[in-house]
Amino acid sequence: MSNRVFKTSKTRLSRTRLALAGLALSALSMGAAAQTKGGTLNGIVQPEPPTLMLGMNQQAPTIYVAGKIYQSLMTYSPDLKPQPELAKSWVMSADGLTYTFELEPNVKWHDGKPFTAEDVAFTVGTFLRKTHPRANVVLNRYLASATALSPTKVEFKLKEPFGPFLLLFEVSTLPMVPKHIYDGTDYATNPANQTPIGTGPFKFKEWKRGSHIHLVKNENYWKPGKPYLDEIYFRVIPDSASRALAFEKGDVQVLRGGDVDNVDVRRLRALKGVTTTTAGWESYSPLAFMMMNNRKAPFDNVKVRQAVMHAIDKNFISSTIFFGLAKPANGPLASTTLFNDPSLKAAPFNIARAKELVKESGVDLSKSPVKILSFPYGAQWERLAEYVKQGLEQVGFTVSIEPADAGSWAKRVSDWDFDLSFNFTYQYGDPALGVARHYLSTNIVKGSPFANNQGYNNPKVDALLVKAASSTDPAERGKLYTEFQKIAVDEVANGYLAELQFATLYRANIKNLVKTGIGLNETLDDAWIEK
Amino acid sequence: MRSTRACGSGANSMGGSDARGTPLVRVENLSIRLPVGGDRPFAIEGISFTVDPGEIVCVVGESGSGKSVAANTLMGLLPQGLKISSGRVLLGDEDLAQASAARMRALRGREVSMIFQEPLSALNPLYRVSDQITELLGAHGAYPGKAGRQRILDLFGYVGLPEPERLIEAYPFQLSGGQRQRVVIAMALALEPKLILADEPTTALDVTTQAQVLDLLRKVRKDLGTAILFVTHDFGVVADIADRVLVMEKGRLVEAGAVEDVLRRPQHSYTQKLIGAVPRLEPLDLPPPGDEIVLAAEGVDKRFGTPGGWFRKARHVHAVAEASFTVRRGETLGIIGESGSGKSTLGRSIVRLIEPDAGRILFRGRDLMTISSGSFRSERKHLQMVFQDPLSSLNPRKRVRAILTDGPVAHGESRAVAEVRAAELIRLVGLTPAALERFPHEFSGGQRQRIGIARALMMEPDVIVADEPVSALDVSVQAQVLELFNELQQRLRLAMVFITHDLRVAAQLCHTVAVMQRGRIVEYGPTASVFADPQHAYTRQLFAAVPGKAFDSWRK
Amino acid sequence: MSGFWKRYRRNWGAVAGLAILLFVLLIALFAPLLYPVSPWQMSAPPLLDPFENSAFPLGTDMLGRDIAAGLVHGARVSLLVGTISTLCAVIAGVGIGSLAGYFGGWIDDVLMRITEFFQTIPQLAMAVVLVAIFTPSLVSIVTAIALVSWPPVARLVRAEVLSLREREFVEAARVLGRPTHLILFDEILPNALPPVIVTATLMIATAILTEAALSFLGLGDRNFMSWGFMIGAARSMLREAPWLSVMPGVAILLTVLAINLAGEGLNDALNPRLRQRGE
Amino acid sequence: MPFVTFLAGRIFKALLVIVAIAALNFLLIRLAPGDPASVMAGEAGATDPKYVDMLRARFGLDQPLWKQLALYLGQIVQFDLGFSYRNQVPVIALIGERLPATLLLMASSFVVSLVLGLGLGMAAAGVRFFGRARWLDSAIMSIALIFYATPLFWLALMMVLVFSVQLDWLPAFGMESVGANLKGWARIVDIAQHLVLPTLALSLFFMSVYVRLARAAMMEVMTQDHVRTGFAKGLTGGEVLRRHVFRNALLPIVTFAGIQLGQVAGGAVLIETVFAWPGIGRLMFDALLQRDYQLLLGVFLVTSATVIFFNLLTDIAYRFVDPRIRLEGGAR
Repeated sequence: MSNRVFKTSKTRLSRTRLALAGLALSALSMGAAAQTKGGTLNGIVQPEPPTLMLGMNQQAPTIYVAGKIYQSLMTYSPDLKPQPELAKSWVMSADGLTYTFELEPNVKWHDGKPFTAEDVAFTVGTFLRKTHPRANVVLNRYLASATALSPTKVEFKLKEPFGPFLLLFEVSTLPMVPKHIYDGTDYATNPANQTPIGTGPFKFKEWKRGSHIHLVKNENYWKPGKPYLDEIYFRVIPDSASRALAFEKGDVQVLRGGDVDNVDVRRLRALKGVTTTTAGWESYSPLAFMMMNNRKAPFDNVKVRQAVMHAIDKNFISSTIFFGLAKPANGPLASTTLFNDPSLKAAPFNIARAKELVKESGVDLSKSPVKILSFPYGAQWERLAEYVKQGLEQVGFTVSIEPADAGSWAKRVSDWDFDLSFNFTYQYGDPALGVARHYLSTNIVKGSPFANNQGYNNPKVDALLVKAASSTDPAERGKLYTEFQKIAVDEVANGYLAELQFATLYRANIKNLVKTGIGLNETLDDAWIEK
Repeated sequence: MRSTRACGSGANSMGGSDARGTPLVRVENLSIRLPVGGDRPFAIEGISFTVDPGEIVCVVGESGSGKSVAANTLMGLLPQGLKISSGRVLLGDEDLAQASAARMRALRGREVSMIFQEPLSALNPLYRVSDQITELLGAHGAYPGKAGRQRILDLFGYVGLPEPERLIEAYPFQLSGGQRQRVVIAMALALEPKLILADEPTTALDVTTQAQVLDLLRKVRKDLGTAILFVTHDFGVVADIADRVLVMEKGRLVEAGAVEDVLRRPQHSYTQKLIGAVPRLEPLDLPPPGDEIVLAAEGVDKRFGTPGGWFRKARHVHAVAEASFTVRRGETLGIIGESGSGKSTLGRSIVRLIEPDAGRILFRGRDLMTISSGSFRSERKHLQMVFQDPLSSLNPRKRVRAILTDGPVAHGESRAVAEVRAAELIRLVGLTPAALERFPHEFSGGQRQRIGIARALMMEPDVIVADEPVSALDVSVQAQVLELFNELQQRLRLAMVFITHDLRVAAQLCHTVAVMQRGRIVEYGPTASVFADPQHAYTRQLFAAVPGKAFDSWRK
Repeated sequence: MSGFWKRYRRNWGAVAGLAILLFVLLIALFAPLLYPVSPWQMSAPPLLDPFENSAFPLGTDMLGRDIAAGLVHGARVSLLVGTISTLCAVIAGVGIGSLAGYFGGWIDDVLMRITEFFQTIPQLAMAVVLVAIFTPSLVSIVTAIALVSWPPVARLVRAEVLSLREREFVEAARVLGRPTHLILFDEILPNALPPVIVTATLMIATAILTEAALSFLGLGDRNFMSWGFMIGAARSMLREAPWLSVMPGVAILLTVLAINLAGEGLNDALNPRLRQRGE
Repeated sequence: MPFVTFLAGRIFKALLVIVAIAALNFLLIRLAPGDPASVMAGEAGATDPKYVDMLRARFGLDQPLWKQLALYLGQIVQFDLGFSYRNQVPVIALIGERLPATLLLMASSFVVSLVLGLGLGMAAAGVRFFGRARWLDSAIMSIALIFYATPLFWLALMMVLVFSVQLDWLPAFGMESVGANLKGWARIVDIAQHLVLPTLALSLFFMSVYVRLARAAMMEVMTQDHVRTGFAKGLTGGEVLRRHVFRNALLPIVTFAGIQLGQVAGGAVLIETVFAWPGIGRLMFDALLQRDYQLLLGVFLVTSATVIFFNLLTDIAYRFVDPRIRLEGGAR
């Protein structure tokens, strides 16, 4: 069977290649390097995003597609060092309160208007403060002003020092939006939201809802000779197995992490001519954890929470449930991010110890049945719920699973109406950006599923996190975060399960696809398809 | 083989008189086997007969006698599962039993055609009547093009359909029963076949329409010389139309002969029984009723209609118009009329199965229309009904015991007491107490009707309304049930309202009769005087249409 | 009754259907004895092939759960959801249909408008919405299936009652002065039941399919192993381990087929006249 | 009843039903936990509850329920289906984009199931009618029964497995080859290829219903007198079958055809999921999961309107097939 499949995909591919060759001939040769110009890249967007206006919506699929249209001032290397993008260079003042950016000249919006420091000042100082549900928290807290000093120079003043400020200029956090289109309008209903206008290498062409999104090359892109690709299609395929099949048959050439179930990744990566990488997620470093509602019995007892961590086998979760595309987590910070303490040890899988802890806690488990609120984002999360149920039952918990769709899950987690549920969140390169939100007692607020929903409250942790955020000294920050990690693991502030490794699968003839710490969310102006 | 007059040796063959030359049809020793599991091995067993050109031969018998099968054989249209097992069916010199399917198709409609019992179901409801005849013409390649339409117009004119130009465009459901049967006859005549098979062609029709159709068939025979094999259960019709009669019983031909011979001097005991059971048209001398008026209707009026909606107009039919009558203890009132005359509506209004719109119904002096529903229930107990269809009037899922006792129990009697009376009554109506344990489908039609009567009697009624209680029964059973009615009435001094379309039945049972036409009682009086000297034109028309008056004169 | 069985026996398909159905029923009844351990228990290495290990004759799924145990316990859910939802739908349908049919007039009008209303929304779509709204659980699934499947029963019963109401034995009961509720429940309804029973049988089959479809869309009760859930869960493994979805699929197919065959047999046996005409 | 009055009456009633459906669905959907604001916040990883409140206010979800309902019904009456919260596009545009795909799938599966179903059903009844080759009848009925009992989504999966994966005959999903930029005839062929599997998967169930229905109806008609009349006229068996049996058996088939057309719109959820068909069923399911109320209501409204429309069409078809209804306006 696999033989047969292989042959199939090969013939399909060669057909595509023929077509590409034709396109390449007609394109002007730039002479430089070995990069081939032209060609179509087919990817998948899953689920279909609500909009492509990146300043208004930052869901994963939106970022993926709109990351080709919009740009921010910087991008980040795999070790999370800022790299120039729309900003050529930047300077931080000694007190850590003023940042000045020198912008690329000659950048034009897709509608032909020039991109200037006014746009940056408007975007960061006005627009995103209103529309960005994650960045607005940071901006409103730390940003005093954003000013255009000249058409290519912009200055940010902070109210107090903020360590990870330079990590903010990633395209999904601070995407630049055109002032001349949005200034003074109702952002939500601006008609341009349907036809996004950015500075990126690809322009919006067409969106057939339920079918595909079509982007085409921006001929006036500010990086000369780029992009190499002519066009990109993002296809909408609601069923996971069908998405795997699409890749297998060569209809799409790139699979992003999460596009197909991990079981299919295992199969597809073994196909000939397929390249796999788990790189390109360093900025996000998604970490899966279990939220136990600290307000309610039995999880108000720290020993019960510790027992839970002994009752489940993180290795089994990583190897079987996530099919090897995960790594057991040792704490709240992913090992691919800054400040992770590698010496930290997670609780070992030990049912006997779990039972002991339950006994020590003095909690009568039969009086506190546990409901697992399932996490509605794919098969492996369902398996995870089933697995955790089994594990807890062996320790003596009474467990049932409550199914939920995305709406109910978000609602109930936001309203703290759960016993135990799962979640995974991006870390955004720095604990102050992606991690602290889950542990600060000031963030015990209803209304968002990505706050401190489990209700963890420790003043010492609060102090550590606040101090670390305001510091601009990496060494000091590292010490503070190490202490935080120890407490969070000891007290099971959350049940850390796994660092998810999202695998990018692509056909081997596609080059320069994953280059930075934001991977496929990158503009792809460097990517090209080999003849 | 039964010994009958005019039997050939060996087989019971009965031929027409040889004087008229070669017979058109010769059926010789025909047997048709029934599928395994039937109530007898043969549908038809060893019958032989002939039909001469231009002759009308009636096949008479009760239901299940095989008379229809005999007719269908001549068309080669036996129901699936039936096959000719022996014998010959000769049309001229050709044995239809051996004919190919194509040959049979060529004969059907051209040489032999057929008239069915139910003219509505015999016509395809989705096609215009003209299309259905055109189809027949087309199948035989006759009267192509415009000639076809002219032919149909001629035929419609011939069979007496009014306004042929208009009717030709009609769908079957737009025609009256009589018109439909004329259309069917017109279709049968379209290619002037030598033989027409008529399977109970008038049974579904009213008596006046029946008389017209019989006239038409006689005219066809006279004008066209067509032979007609006429299947019927009605000796009156036989007497009116037949040249010769074949009597069938359980698949066998028991008697045959010229109509007058057979009807005057039936030889076979079965024929004698059948003929004896036909009620006479002259009123019987009944014991006189009492004086007390038990039931009176005054000005009963009922309209049916579909109420108007937002987008359609209301429609009304005046079903009963100001009907009035009285019934005394021990008296039977016959309500006579054709279908649609409102007689059933009147009967149901009396027991308030239908709510009349106006008028009074006085039962033992109290107006049923104005008393409360509570006291009506206790009055209703004494006002009972016997229904037409003996099968549908008994709940198939209940044992007879429950059927009889449910009524009294509903009025507060104990089940045990009611059961004692049920055992008595079941004997009274001529069944054994064992019947109480059985279900309705285990009984014959006549027995079921006896159970229906017993059910009414369980309530110890003063009045019984009987709605066509014998019309669904074979003639011999009908006679027994009528006998039972007479006997019960005399014994229990019941007042009875007896609804019937059959003047002969009315003559046997009724002290007085009310004749209804289009919802109105047009004539009302003692049976003897109405029968002797009908006053109203419609009544006279009814009497004129009663078939078999010759038969009555032969029986005197 | 013996006549019923004799007629039923004539249809060999119906007999085969009944046999399969009884088999499934027995398995469902004795599931806790056959597989006392929960079907969710991960008791073996994941993805054992069928017939590879005699302790797990049908193999194991992606978490090492016994497929055979899943099938056996799934039979319980399928039959349970099928019968209970049908029962609810039949009770509702019979109630509404008989009231509408017997009383007619504005009662009939109102009830039939409601029925039409329910029929206007596509069935599966409505079931999906209802289950999603009340959060998936056996109760909400049964309720949703019952809610979308009663209208045909109501229409059938109404039609039967309408025709039976005009039958003379019902008129006879009225003339005898039997009270209305007895006329409806003692005289009319028993006679309307045979077609309802046949319809109900077929509805069980449809309900099983609907439950499976809901589970497939991720709207099943996650605390009970059901066949639809097994197919839904195995969907992502379609290429790696097709037997994971083939086996519960075949189980559904066979059960639904069996119920249909039995239903047809029941129809023939309950309506002997129809059968004869049909022949 | 004259046709125009009939039509006017029916359309008026239909409009009432649609408004009633809108109101009921509106209230029903509000029983679901969660709302579009919380779903969108959840998907966006929003940390700020104020943001959710802002969304809620923007969608008007902070108003009392009755006010929202009144507003919504007001919209509906003006044929305005509202604005999709999540997609930030008018609902009518979203539906308009997706409806053609569903209609295409619906039409093709309707035709296929009807043609196959009637053909096989007639064949089955026909061999009984002529009393030969009964095995054919049994074979057809068995096939029909098996497809009747097969879960739709499972059949679809198996068909993908066999025809796309193993044999590679047909595309497994989607409505057309994206990016191929096909024009004219080539595009039609391309879409047709994509249409085959979903159409088959959807048709086979309905086909089996038609087979059973057509056969039963024809067997019923065969016992009627006018069929005997047909033979008595000297027509051949085939002519009788065609003109008298089949035409009279059409009524129940027309009834079911109306039901099928109505139900396909909803039943397509499963097929559209498996085959990634960009239709309205999937749109509905996504809208449901995302609590995109206006969109969900809009889809419901459109599917209900479709059902009602096809009911109306059925009634007109009745009038066409059966003169008794056409000329008397009698009830069915």
